[in-house]
Amino acid sequence: MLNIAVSIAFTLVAAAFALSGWRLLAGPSAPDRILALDTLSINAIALLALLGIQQSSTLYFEAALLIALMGFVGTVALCKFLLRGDIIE
Amino acid sequence: MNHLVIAPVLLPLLAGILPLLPRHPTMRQRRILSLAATVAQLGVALALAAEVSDGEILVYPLGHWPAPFGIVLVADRLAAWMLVITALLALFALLDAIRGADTAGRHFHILFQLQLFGLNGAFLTGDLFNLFVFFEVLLIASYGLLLHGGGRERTRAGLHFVVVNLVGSTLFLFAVGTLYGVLGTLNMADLAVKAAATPPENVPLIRAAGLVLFGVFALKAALLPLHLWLPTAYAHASAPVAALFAIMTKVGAYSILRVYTLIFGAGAGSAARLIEPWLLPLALATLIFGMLGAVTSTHLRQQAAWLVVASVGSLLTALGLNNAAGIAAGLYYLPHTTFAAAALFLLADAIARRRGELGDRLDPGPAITSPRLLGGLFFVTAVAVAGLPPLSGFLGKFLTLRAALDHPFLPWVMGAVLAAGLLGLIALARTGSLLFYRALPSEAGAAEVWPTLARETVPIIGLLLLGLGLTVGAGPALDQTHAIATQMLQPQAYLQAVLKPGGTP
Amino acid sequence: MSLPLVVLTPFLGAILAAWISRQGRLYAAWMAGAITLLALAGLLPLADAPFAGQTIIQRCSWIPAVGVDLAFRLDGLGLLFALLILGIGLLIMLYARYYLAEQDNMGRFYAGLLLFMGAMLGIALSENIIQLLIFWELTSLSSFLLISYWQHREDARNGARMALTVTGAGGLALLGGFLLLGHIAGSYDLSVILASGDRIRTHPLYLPMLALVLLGAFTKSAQFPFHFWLPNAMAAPTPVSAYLHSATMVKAGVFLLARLFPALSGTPEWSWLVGGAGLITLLLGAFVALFQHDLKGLLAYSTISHLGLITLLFGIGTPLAAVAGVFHIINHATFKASLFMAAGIIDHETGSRDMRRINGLWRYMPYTGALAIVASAAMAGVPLLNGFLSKEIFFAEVLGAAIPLRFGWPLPAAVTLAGAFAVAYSLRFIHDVFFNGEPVDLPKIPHEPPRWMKVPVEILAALCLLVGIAPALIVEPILAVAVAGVLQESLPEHNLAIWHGFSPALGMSVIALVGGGLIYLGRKPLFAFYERHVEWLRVETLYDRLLNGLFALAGALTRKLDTGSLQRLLFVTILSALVLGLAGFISVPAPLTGVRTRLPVDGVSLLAALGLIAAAIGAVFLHRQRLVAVVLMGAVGLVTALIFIRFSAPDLALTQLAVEVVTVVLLLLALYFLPQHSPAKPHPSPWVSHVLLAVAAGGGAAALAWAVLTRPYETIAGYFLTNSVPGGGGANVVNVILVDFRGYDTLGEISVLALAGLGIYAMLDRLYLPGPQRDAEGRAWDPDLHPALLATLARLLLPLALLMAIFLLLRGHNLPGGGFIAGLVTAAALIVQYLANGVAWTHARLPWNLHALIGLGLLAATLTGLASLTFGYPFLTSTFGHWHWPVIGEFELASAMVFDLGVYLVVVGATLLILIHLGLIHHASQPAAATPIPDPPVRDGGKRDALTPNLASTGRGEHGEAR
Amino acid sequence: MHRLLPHPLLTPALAGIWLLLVNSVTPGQILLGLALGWAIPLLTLRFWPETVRVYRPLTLLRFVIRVLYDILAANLVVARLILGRPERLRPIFVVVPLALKTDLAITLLTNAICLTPGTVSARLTLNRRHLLVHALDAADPGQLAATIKSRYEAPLREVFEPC
Amino acid sequence: MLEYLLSLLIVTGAVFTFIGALGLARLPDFYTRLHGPTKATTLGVGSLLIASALYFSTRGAGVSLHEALVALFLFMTAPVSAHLLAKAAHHLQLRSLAPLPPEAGLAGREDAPVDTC
Amino acid sequence: MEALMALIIGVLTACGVYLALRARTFPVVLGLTFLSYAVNLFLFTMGRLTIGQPPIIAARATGYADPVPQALVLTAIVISFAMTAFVIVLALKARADLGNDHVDGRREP
Ligand code: NA
Ligand code: NA
Repeated sequence: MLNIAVSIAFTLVAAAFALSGWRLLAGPSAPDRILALDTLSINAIALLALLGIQQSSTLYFEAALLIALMGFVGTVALCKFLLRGDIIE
Repeated sequence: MNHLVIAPVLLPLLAGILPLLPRHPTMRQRRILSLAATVAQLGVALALAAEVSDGEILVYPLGHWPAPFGIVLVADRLAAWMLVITALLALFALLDAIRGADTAGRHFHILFQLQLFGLNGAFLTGDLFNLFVFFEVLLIASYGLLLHGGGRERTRAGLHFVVVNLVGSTLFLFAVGTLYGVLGTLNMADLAVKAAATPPENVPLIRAAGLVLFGVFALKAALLPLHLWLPTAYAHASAPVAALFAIMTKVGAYSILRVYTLIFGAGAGSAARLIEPWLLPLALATLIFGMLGAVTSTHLRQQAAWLVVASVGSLLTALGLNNAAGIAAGLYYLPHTTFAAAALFLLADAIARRRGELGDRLDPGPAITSPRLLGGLFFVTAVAVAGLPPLSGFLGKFLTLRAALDHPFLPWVMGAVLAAGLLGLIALARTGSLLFYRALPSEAGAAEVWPTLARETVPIIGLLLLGLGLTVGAGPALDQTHAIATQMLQPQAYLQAVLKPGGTP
Repeated sequence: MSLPLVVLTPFLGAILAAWISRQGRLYAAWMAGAITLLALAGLLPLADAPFAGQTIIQRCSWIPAVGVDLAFRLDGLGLLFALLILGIGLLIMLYARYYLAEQDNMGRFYAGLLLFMGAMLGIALSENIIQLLIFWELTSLSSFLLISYWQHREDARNGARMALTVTGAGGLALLGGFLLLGHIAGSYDLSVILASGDRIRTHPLYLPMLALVLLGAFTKSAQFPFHFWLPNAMAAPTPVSAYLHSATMVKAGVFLLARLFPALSGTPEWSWLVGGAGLITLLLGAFVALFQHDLKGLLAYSTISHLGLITLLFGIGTPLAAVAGVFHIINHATFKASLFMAAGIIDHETGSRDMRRINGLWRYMPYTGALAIVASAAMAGVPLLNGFLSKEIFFAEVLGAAIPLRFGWPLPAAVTLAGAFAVAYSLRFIHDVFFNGEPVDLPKIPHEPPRWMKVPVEILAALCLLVGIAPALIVEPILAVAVAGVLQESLPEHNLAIWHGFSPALGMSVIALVGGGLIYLGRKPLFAFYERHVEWLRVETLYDRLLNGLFALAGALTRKLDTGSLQRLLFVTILSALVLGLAGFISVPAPLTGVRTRLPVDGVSLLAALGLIAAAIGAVFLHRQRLVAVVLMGAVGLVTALIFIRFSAPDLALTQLAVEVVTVVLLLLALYFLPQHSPAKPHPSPWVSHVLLAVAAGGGAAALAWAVLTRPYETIAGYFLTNSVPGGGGANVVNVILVDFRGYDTLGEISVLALAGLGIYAMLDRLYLPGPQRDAEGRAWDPDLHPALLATLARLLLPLALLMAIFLLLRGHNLPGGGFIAGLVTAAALIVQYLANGVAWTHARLPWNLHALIGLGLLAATLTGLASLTFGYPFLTSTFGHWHWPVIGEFELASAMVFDLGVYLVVVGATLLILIHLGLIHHASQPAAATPIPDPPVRDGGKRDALTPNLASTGRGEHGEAR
Repeated sequence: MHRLLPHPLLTPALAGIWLLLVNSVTPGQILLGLALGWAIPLLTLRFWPETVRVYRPLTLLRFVIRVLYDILAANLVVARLILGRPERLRPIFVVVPLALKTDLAITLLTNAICLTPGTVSARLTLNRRHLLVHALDAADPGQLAATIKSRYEAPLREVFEPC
Repeated sequence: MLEYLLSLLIVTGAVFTFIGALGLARLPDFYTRLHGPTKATTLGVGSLLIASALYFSTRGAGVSLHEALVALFLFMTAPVSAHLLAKAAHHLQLRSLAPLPPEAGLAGREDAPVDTC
Repeated sequence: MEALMALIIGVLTACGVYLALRARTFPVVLGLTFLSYAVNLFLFTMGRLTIGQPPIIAARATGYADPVPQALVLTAIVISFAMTAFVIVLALKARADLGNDHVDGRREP
């Protein structure tokens, strides 16, 4: 039961991955790509949560936390670049 | 457990750290610290050399973990020899630097000491991946030193130097990775043991890895055709840095000697004598091309750099003969060429500074101040670099050729070495005649204040005196290098010492 | 005095002379004379040994391992040469003291002269041939210094370089020859070599060895075709020419032939090579000498000719020929030295050396004239003079040799012709200079030179006469000893007498004398002929062509190889690695794929992999839009982290994530100052070959990975897994390896990071690089410097991130985490502060000095390692313990954690140091940080520009190449 | 007092978060968490000079719950929109005039707007007086602005700026 | 029972994650696409994390709530990211289906005095 | 899975090499970054591929991945990060000193 749910979830998240990846490559605008990257990292967090349940291992928690933090930093830096060019001024 | 083994690594490390701590020291304090640390390194190196002179191999298990699991430092004759040479070179390079070159940019002495940290670490380590790490240490320190002082040409040279070395490091990792993936270990002695017992289906992999690794070392050593990075880099470094860099190519040569006598040595079964078909021909080509570069150089520093390339050729020719006599000859030639090249770089700077905007360009220019002293020094340096009698360069040449007498390549070796000697003679005669004879009369004949002149020339004279010492003391020096060579060619003792049953803890 | 000291004396004297000349220019001359006398005094006491038929050998050990010792040898030959060197040297020094002008630097001259004298003595007195070679090369070097004495003259510089190049090349060949010779004979000692002649002559390496040795001898003794350097060396001061280029240095070559005579001679190769070269040189020199208008030029070619004569004698190889050879060495030294000095006097007094202008000097300087006549008569081989005697034996030996060599008459005819030409140019030297009408506009009115300047000439001229008249009395003893030294056996039957009755040799002499007179009489047509065909005899033009060719070739090759292009450099590097790897792989046949069981591919992994590949390739295709490339790189990094997670490497994943974001920030910081786009057609770059190389490299890497991944292996990993907890006190084996098992690696690694920070700090020091005022599309930047939301969130984020960092740091030893990751998390949190509030605001609030932070981190790590030394354990030995405190409960402390703390500090310090100073570039480059402008109207670029006119101008230049 | 506890709310919050991080509740961890919760704010004080005052904690709680509920509801709505026909969408921009002054309050407002699917705050004017909001699908701009002000802004004013 | 709840949460989370990405992929302009990921974040990852927390808390090894931390992080950061992205898009004047408010509408009110309380 | 990893490493290497051979500093930096990704993955895979067995000692662990390559990669990542940072800044310095971003400082044609 749980396994079925998990495998369904995996498929869905993988599909989400693919869609975001497509947007990443297709663009067209820079914000589009940045948004896609941001979404990718969120999907990655979902993936990790699923992996944790599937392997009943808590070792993926820090990774998820770090993706959340670093994904944010990256997005902010990229946006700031578009807005100001000089990202730390 | 002999803690002397770790000292050559810790001394420069601490000397590099201290100036960083709060309440920044003055430049004077930095210089004193740096100088003291370098002198101490020389002392330690000599002590270590004395310790291992009887053929004993000191093994230092870091973290008290036995080989092959932990990293071990191994001090044998070769390591000690390299340490002594490095310390001596560093001392004179530093003596030149503290005249003011060290104020041209930030953190000179930290970079300098950590460069020594990297060099000494590389010479002492018995672990292949650790060798990579210390390569990186000495490389990034050298990047900083190369760019020290800044300037257009220096930046461009630095960019090329850095990028090509990053690629080199990547290749190093590919090679080390493959070796681990096949042999499952990193300790060089253990690698040797495992390599000798490789099942046939894995032999191609370690041979490939071994040859890629050779490519990496060849890049560091500036062996043809991987020498192209050197001339610009060395020609544009500041004088003391270029002088110190005289040892950098030798690190590559050292690694080749170490790895291909130990891991891929005669005892390595189907992986044995891996680089024999490559090393000697390439070395001879490097020798000739380096000299041709020196002949066609338009600037003195550039010429010095090409002469370094040529000297790499000579050195690796000797090592490439792959017999005791050849290795001994190479190891005798190594300090000579290191000191001579360093002296030439320092001298080139001293001359360039006296020729106004003409700098070190090889065109007739105004007569320089104190021409007698500098001219005399140039003459001696040129004799040393060109390998003319009576200085050690000639002996190195003689020993190399002597070692080649029974080698099938004898005609090639003799032809190349003698032709290179002639080319060097032509190049340096031209340079000397241009710089000192074709000088146009100039009014700037102001006699220079003696103390400054002395402080400027003492490092050069010191380096030349080291060469003279190698000449006078050629007997003992050659005995020493011969002892090293025999130790290299019988790695059993090394393996025993490192992998002794029931290691430390 | 011992032989080494005799040789050493002049070298020390050189230093003394150079030094003393500061006190007064003449002191150098006296000092040099004194030194020479001292050496002579040291030598003479040893002289009776050779006369008693013994050879003195004195050696001190130098490089015993290769049989090279400092070994000196005094036998007849050595003694003769040593006496020539010192005796004539003494005369030259006396002469030069008057010859040199006021402005000439005496110290340098005499120092050079003494240097040369020492080197020459070394050659004469060496027992070890390697040592001999060293002195041999020293003569080349010192002659370079002496020829270029008048450095301001171009002919002096070029002559010196030419001499050095030719004789230096010969020296190198000689090195090769001596190596082979020593190899064949089994020793570098002359006594052994001279004793093992048969073994040498029959050895397979004999011919190459002989060729190399002869190359050395011929270049030094100016034998055809290497003779051309000698006339060019005449730019040297005349005393130098007299000493080096007539009496001593050029004799070193023939000395070598004499020295090795017993070991090498007596084979057809020897006769052909030595005799042939000698004969050609003899003829050529004699012929060309006649047509020289320069006094010294004539003497130079005559010297060449006489050297050829001596060489030919040794080539003939009979003992008696050797006698004649040695005898002629002595004679030539005497008359040629005196002739050179006479020429020098003439030059000195008339200010010219051109025989077309110098005429009828007899009226001005009859005494000098008389001396010159005697000397040149000796040169011509006129009876009652020494030259005649040696020539007689020479003619006789040629006649004797002609039969076994099956020459018949041509050989005697040739040497007679040479003799005739010798007579002719001797006649010219006298007639053309001292008679033949009036001088043609000479710079000054000539008169006799100062008294002491003539003394050396007188002495030598007297010797010519004495030897010529009473040879048995004057020269016989020393000649006998010398020849004994050459032959290493008792002297052959010979008889030095003026009159042997009517012999064919006498006939040849007469023919030569008469013929010479006739040639000189009919010289006019000969001169015309010579002028027309001068070129093909001038070998130096060929030499110049060779040298220029060499320079051209060297330049071409070097430029071809070293284009100074980074792309070329990388291409060669990667290609070499590929070639080496491939060569290694195919050298032994084995399948690419191994037998290890493989993992099945699952959908998610496949998808992620495809995503990564797509992103990577996309980055390549879109790399001209640099920001897009950065975003795609970020995606690649993210998937890489997922791969690490997938394959059980949580620590790697964490590190990868953190590093990748910081890298992105760095790239963006840099991108601000760089063009936003790569130009569509940067330079004509061979992109096809680049693609091929890239594909090959990728293929290689993939194949290697595949080959290893599919093979089973044994590893040391087990040890770490079992010892991690009991030995290292940590459950996270990777972390324990990093801080304990291989903590030394980590120490190096953080040093690299620290060095990167410091290096970058040094690099950015005083770097001025103003950033663009508008983006690539020319749009002004958004006026909102620090978005309010971001600023607020940043405040909240920092404490959270610090907490997280501490968490990762503390648990790293047992669970994923560790100092490096914690450090990057901290750095990231602070980066957010920079992003939100700017560098000035944040920097002002940063509590620590970053350099100190790096230093403390490194120190912490190092001291943790050092602590173990105090307990007698090696560097970096770790320790740990479990404590149980009330309330708090069980917890562990490991020294490795302190080490990890050091790592943490270095990471934070270095990362921030880099970022801050990157951020500060713009700050420093920009006088006033852009002040917030009121929100501009949206969708109206024109108005935006209108709002920012002051920035518009600076923007263009910055992006000149971006558009 | 203020110098020792610059952010009184932050200390317990951090302590709690610490327990979440270590994922266990032992006396030792609690003490450690409190210690960190006390030390970190002091360490980062200079980065967060302003003090936060919550006048009506209960209202804040109610606000949070309301937002969470809206998120839930809006998610379903937007899900339908995404799965449905894109050309049917009626995206609009609306300018919402702000009464809030403090950065924290404004931030919470914009966050609430962004978190609830279907609306994104696109821009805050430099003088913090107007917020440009983009809605995925809305019939009447005025009504949307009104909802935002009443549903989110008002409670936030009560919590942080009661005057 | 618990397993059903878990499965439900997991699938819901995955579904919303997917829908978010779908929105990103198929919605017509940047501003509309921007709305997609917000739900991927909120409900999608939210429910997945709740599921995870529930799962591990019921595994015996004590309550596991640290997933809440990830959620907290996301709920704090995601809106700011979205806001900045929108701001950037607005700055770059990306094509938008929604008509932007008239210039005067936004810029006109800029200079009004800021009344303090 | 092994094939997939080999493919990834190959592609990353190829992309890295190609970009590193460009004439502008920025793509070169990107290329070097890709190369470091590639070599890090390569080094990592030298411990072979293992799923769900992180090298963290635990009671109920069925087995462990080879920790050594992981440690090596960690070191390698840090070093390549330092090097990348350095070369990035060096590219800026080159831009400032040489006036353009060509790797040889050549001006535009
Ligand atoms: Na050299
Ligand atoms: Na330990």
